[in-house]
Amino acid sequence: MSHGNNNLKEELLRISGVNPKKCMRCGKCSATCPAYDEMEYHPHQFVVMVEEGNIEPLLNSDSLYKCLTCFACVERCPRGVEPAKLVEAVRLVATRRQGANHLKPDDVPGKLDEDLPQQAIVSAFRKYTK
Amino acid sequence: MQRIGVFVCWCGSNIAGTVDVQAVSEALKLEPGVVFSTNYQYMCSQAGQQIIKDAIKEHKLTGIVVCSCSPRMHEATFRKTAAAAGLNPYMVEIANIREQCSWVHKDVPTGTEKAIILGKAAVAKVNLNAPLTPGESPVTKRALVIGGGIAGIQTALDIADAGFPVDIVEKKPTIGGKMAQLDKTFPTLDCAACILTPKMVDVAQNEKIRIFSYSEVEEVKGFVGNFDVKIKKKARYVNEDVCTGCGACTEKCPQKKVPNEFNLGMDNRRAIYIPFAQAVPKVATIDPNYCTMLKTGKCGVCSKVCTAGAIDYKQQDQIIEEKYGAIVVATGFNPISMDKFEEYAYSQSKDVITSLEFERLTNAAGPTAGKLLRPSDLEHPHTIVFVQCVGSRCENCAEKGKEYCSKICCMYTAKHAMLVRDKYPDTEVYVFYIDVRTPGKNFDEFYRRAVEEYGVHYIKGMVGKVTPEGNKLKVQASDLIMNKQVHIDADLVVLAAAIEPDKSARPLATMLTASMDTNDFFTEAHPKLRPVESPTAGVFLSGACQGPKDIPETVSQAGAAASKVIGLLAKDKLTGNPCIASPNEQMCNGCSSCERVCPYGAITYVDKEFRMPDRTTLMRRVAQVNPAVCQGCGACTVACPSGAMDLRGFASAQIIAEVDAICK
Amino acid sequence: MKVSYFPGCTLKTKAKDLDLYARKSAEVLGITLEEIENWQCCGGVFTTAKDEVATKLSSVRVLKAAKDKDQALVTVCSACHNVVKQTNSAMQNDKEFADKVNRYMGEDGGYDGSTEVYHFLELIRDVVGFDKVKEKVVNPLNGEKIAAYYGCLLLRPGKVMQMDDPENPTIIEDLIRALGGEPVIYNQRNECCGGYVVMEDPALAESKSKKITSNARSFGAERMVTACPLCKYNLEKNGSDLPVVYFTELLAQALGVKEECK
Amino acid sequence: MQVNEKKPLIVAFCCNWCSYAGADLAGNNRLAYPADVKIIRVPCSCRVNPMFILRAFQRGADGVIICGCHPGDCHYTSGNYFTRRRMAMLFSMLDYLGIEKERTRVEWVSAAEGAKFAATMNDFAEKVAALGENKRLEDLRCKR
Repeated sequence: MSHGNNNLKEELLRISGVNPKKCMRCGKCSATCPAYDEMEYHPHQFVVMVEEGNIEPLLNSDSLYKCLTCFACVERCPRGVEPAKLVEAVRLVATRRQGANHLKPDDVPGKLDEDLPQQAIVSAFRKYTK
Repeated sequence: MQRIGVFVCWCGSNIAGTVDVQAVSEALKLEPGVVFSTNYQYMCSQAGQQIIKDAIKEHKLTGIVVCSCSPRMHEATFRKTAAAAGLNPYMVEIANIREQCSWVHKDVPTGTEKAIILGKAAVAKVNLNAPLTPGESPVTKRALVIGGGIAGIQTALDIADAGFPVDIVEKKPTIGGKMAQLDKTFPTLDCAACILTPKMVDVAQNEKIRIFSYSEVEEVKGFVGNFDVKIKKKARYVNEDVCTGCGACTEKCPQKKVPNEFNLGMDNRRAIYIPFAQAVPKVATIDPNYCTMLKTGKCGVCSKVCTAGAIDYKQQDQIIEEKYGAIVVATGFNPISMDKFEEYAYSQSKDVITSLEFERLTNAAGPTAGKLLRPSDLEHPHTIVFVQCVGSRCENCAEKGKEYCSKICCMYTAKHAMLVRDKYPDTEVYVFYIDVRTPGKNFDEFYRRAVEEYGVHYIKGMVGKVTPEGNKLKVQASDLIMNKQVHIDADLVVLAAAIEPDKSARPLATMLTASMDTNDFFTEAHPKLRPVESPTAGVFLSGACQGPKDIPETVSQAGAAASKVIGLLAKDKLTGNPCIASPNEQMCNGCSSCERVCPYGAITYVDKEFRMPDRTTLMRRVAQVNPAVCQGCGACTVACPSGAMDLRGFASAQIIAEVDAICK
Repeated sequence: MKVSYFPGCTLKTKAKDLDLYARKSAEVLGITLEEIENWQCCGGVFTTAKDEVATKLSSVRVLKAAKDKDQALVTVCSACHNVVKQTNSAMQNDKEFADKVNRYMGEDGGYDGSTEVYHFLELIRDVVGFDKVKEKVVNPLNGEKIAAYYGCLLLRPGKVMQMDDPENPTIIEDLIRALGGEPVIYNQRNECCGGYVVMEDPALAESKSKKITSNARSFGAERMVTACPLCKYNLEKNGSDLPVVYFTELLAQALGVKEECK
Repeated sequence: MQVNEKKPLIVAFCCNWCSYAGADLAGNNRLAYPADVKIIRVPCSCRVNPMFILRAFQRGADGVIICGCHPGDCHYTSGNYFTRRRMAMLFSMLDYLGIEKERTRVEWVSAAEGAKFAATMNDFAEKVAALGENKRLEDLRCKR
């Protein structure tokens, strides 16, 4: 059953290089995810929903910005599905839309403290901005 | 000139769906030598075979081509058909137009075109076939069983029961295998020892059975009916015939800190030991890695306490040579190492254990005398988490885990969970599963009882991380039904480790030239129709060495393997394979090239007298092939510089005719 | 031995210690770190998107600079190491990506992924050897209980990083042992501290960091070491009651060159 | 690139114990590969005389592939080792004669590797097709 947006799905699979069909629905990605409780959609749901083409809810979800990119799900997935890459692809598709930058330069000064390494700012821009 | 008949099979729609069988039989009718060509729905059926028999008689056929499924499937069938009609069975060739044509190609024109070409190649080959008569070889009426677990035990008992002598080679000091380590068995909850140990005693007492324990197969030569095997009996430094198994030595040995492998290292044994009370043979063994006497020459306590005088520090490995007619592989399995699954903290906490370790923890003869206590502090655990599929069903099999389902874990985990709840109702038991697989008699009922009657919490989802903290194991897992991440503070975590073939299986397979799959399970001669035979004649498979199996399946396969062995040993003579090498003595110049490449030593040289054109005679050295030893690989035919050596049934001229037919 | 060295931007500002201690210790261990000229920021994150090329170019230039000198490339910061190593692996294994990159590289010439990338820890383990480090120790750590914090970037994805067993690493523990300390093995040492979301979601970062420090403390750690400025900041900011230092500081301390760095 | 419409002609020699069974398994699993591949069954890959391969090229074959058991797994213990050495020699000679390296191949396919068999044949057929027709050794006298 594939009822969703197939163009978008193809794009996500191309960007991420992930094959969601390999997933056997064991949930280990979500079991291992340190940001699980913050997420509306969990890593295993990203895999299933992308496979079904049910992608809009993901694009509009805050879950995209809760993923820590820690790769625990990639490391521990028994089927080599690499959910984090899929999350990243969805996030990119979202931020690449015009005016959809998640982090605005004007927001940055308010978030700084004296000790914050600039690495945090650089990576936040890389992750949340296009 | 041959008179060839061509028989094209439809195989229902299997072939006829993609190949125009009528066109094939018509096209092949035009080939040289073909005098008759037809097609029929099922050539292998009685009616189909009758068509072949009738045609052989009616058209005085000297050779036939059957265009059908793989020769691996029905070559033997059609050879018998030919023989029944008075035609030499080796005048039959099969064109494989099913597995290698209709099943792999999609459209009819392509399939038909290829089927015709394959048929032409077969016709070209038959044109050059010659009748062959197989030689005969005697059968040594003794069987070898490699592995002394429940599979090997059952096979040996069944063979011995039919009156044939059997030897069991077991690398451990005792037979019994994994089953001896189990506590209860699913789904009946029989005590494993209560049903296994009587069988072990039967083996020990059976006059037809010899046990070579603490021994390994070193070398296998020969072929079906005539295997020559070298068995290495490792030095156990105890005279088996004298030792009474009293155990005095094992109590007095001062070296107490040897990890006890029978209890998976959860307690210690002495350097001289009897693995468990019901061991067969019940004799002591000295572990040379720990024995002070063997390492430093100082101690000798066991020798002093042994009233039978059985200790022999000078004992050497011994090689036993024996002939066998049949070999049964029953090398079994092991749980995989948990090294690559450190997210479960196996090496970081004593309270994370494998299921086999759990068996020992609940076994009355185990390290805790059957009381369920956690290994770290010997406290009673109140919360236990079972994790299924650890290392099973993994994608990248080489690095981490196995691709297959280990089959037995769902059921033994249900058993463990149920037994815990039964004995210790104050304990909460969680089982994390991906799927619960219960396809066996009374299996699903058993699993449901665990849930419904015993209140085991089954949660669909995997455990992602186990973190030891304080005296708790923090388990982080997902509950896919609730769409929640769950956190459980557990006292004990039990990992259902995947199982894999024993490591000794791979070198053994090489010795036996028996094939293995990519997971090192032995492959069977046919996955459905010959499940207990290996593709190598005379080698049979029993138990988990062929694939994951539970005890009832293992026992039934063991019996089946035994019946195949009995069928073989009941024969006085075996008909050999007539497709063997044969030299043209006129062309042979005795150069020994063929002898050097023959893996079987089947080629020898004789001096033979030849008549020359000028009526003189000349003595020449020429090759001779021993038909009972040659297996027909053909290595010699290519090595022969003068082209004197040829292979019957696969002659150079025949293969070239096939090449020509294909390349037209 | 001379190697190319990529410090990365944070090591020039907030994490000067990490850099200085590394350079001094390297000298003692017989390694010269030659800083790459005109290096640029690695980008902070390796995006796994196959169509992101431009963001990875600065790393490719660094790799190429090392290659031009025929030297191995060494990094100290976990984040830089992760980005550079993943980029290098993509250059080796993803031909389509490599072709695109090399078209961008223009007159700089192409790069084939052949530079060897070491984290400073790997250099110590594989080139120097922990035995040799042990010989050079003048101020042993006297059995101090030290918890190594790996975080995610050093180890994952394990297939690419290939530094150590991603679930049960030993490299920092082995270093601690060589320096005379007693490593504390705790299970959260390879879990994420939430560093990347420290601006986005400080609360999440805090809860992750607390989990790690509390786990380390429960195993009796007296100090924590890390290789990542972001992890250090995050653990400290979120109230770790254990001091957090860079592994290079530990190294410099044991090798007796810590004071020279001040 | 390929303009030649003629289908390539590929002869595959498969040992009876591993690769032929692997091909059967590919069939059982319905794993498609081009019909250009025609299999000749031999008891062991070591039965393949270099002469057979030359003959195939003479007769207009565009590619020849020899499949046997994996090294160490030969049903006859050591046959595939002979194959490996013999074919290395033959292929380098063929290369010298101008038969491109891609037209010849030795591949180990076990009885369990139906998927590998199909994948190998697809890959080999594709590479051979890309090279176009093989005229180098073709003996026109053999043409009908």
